[in-house]
Amino acid sequence: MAVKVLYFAWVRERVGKTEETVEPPEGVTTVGALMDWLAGRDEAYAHAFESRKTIRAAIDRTHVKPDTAIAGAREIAFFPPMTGG
Amino acid sequence: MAVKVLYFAWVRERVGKTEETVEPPEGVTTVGALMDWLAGRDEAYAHAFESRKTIRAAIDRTHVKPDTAIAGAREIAFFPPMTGG
Amino acid sequence: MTVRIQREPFDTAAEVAALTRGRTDIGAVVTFTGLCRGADDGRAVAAMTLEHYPGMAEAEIGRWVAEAEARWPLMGVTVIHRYGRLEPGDLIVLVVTTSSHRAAAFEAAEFLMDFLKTEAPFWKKEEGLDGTSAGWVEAKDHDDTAAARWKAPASAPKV
Amino acid sequence: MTVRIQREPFDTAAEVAALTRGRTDIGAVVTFTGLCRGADDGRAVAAMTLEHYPGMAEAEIGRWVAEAEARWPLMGVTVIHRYGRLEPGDLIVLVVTTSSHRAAAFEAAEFLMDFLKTEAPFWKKEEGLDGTSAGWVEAKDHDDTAAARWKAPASAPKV
Repeated sequence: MAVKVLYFAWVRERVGKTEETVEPPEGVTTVGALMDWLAGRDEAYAHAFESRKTIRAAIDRTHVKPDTAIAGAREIAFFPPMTGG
Repeated sequence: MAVKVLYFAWVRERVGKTEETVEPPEGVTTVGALMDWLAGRDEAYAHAFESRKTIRAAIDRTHVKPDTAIAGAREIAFFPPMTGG
Repeated sequence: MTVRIQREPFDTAAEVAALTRGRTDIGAVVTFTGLCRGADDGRAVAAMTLEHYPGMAEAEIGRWVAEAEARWPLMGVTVIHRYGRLEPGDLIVLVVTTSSHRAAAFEAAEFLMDFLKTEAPFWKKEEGLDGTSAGWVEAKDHDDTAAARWKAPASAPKV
Repeated sequence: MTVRIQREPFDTAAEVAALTRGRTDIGAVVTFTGLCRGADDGRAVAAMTLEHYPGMAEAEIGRWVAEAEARWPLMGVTVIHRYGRLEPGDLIVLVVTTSSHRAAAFEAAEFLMDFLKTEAPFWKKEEGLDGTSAGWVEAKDHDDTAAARWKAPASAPKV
């Protein structure tokens, strides 16, 4: 399944790109599993996802938890806790 | 003791004046006693002070309770509960 | 602190600018503006006249602003209350609070409004639509309840 | 409801006027304005850059405004959040709430600010005074605590 992945703030800086389309293997079915898979790609991703419990995710612009299924997602975003307002 | 008394809102309307100087007899030593004495002056005052528990008082521009002594007061005001803001 | 009792309208933006201009330590500004409404408890209101106790109104509001400044780390407070005849849509009251963070600014503004409603010597008389007087507005129990929440149990601000 | 994410400054007075003009049913207007401060936790800040998630920022804030409108009897809500590079004293965020009475306007504004702080996809990066980056601002526990108070135990507004 090809899916668009977006990165923001220090996740973006560590990964080194704002977005990309990735094709995780079939066994990667949840947001958390996708983070594990991304972290294994290279050192930059490993650094970006090293404190995985801190990173928040959104599917199609709605906050989701790590155990949320990614099936059907058009856009998955990873970012640090928000600091707006 | 001569003291200036002010009236506001419907207390003012019922008494028929905004302020006056009164000389209560010696036995009138508290705010509550002053209300009792004023209420006994004539029908207009009796009407103004008929629901005495509702009426608020201030001595020298500070809220006071009915049992507050009036000795030394320069200005005593009577008015309904406030409805500003 | 700025406390003004006036017949004239006020300019909220100018009052905020007066508190914040040239400063870089203020992170939060809360304003409360109270307006005259065209109906009260379902009764049409053509206008209202606000009577006040000159001298005491300023003093009483000043005491509550001082109390707010003691309770919360505020960087400036402005309170303006109008008197005289006001029509629906007219401004009645303004509270502006500033602080480095939002909680203090919000809480102090609410605190001041609760005591303006119940302790500041102002009285509203409404006119009905036919031009006759609809009488003096009665004090509301829920305003006393709102003010009472700041008294118990300690004087420390809520988190 | 008006929700805007923009680089440009905003005019609080114009936003309030847009919500209140010609209306006589609004009795209370609360505004919250957040400003960029020149110091954060004692560290000097020359500027900050606000990054956001375009599309999600509008959607997320819109969801919280809809939630506020469901919880309180509001007559209009405006939320504006800026992004890009901001210097101390610059405006960051505006929340305006209007209602017939003050409690709803105050509570809804606090509610919206608490969720803007913790749920809206914005991230602040600060620059130190020497022009070098001082890094990303960390989320604060007390902001999560502030947001959590609206979740328990019921969704009914406080009195």
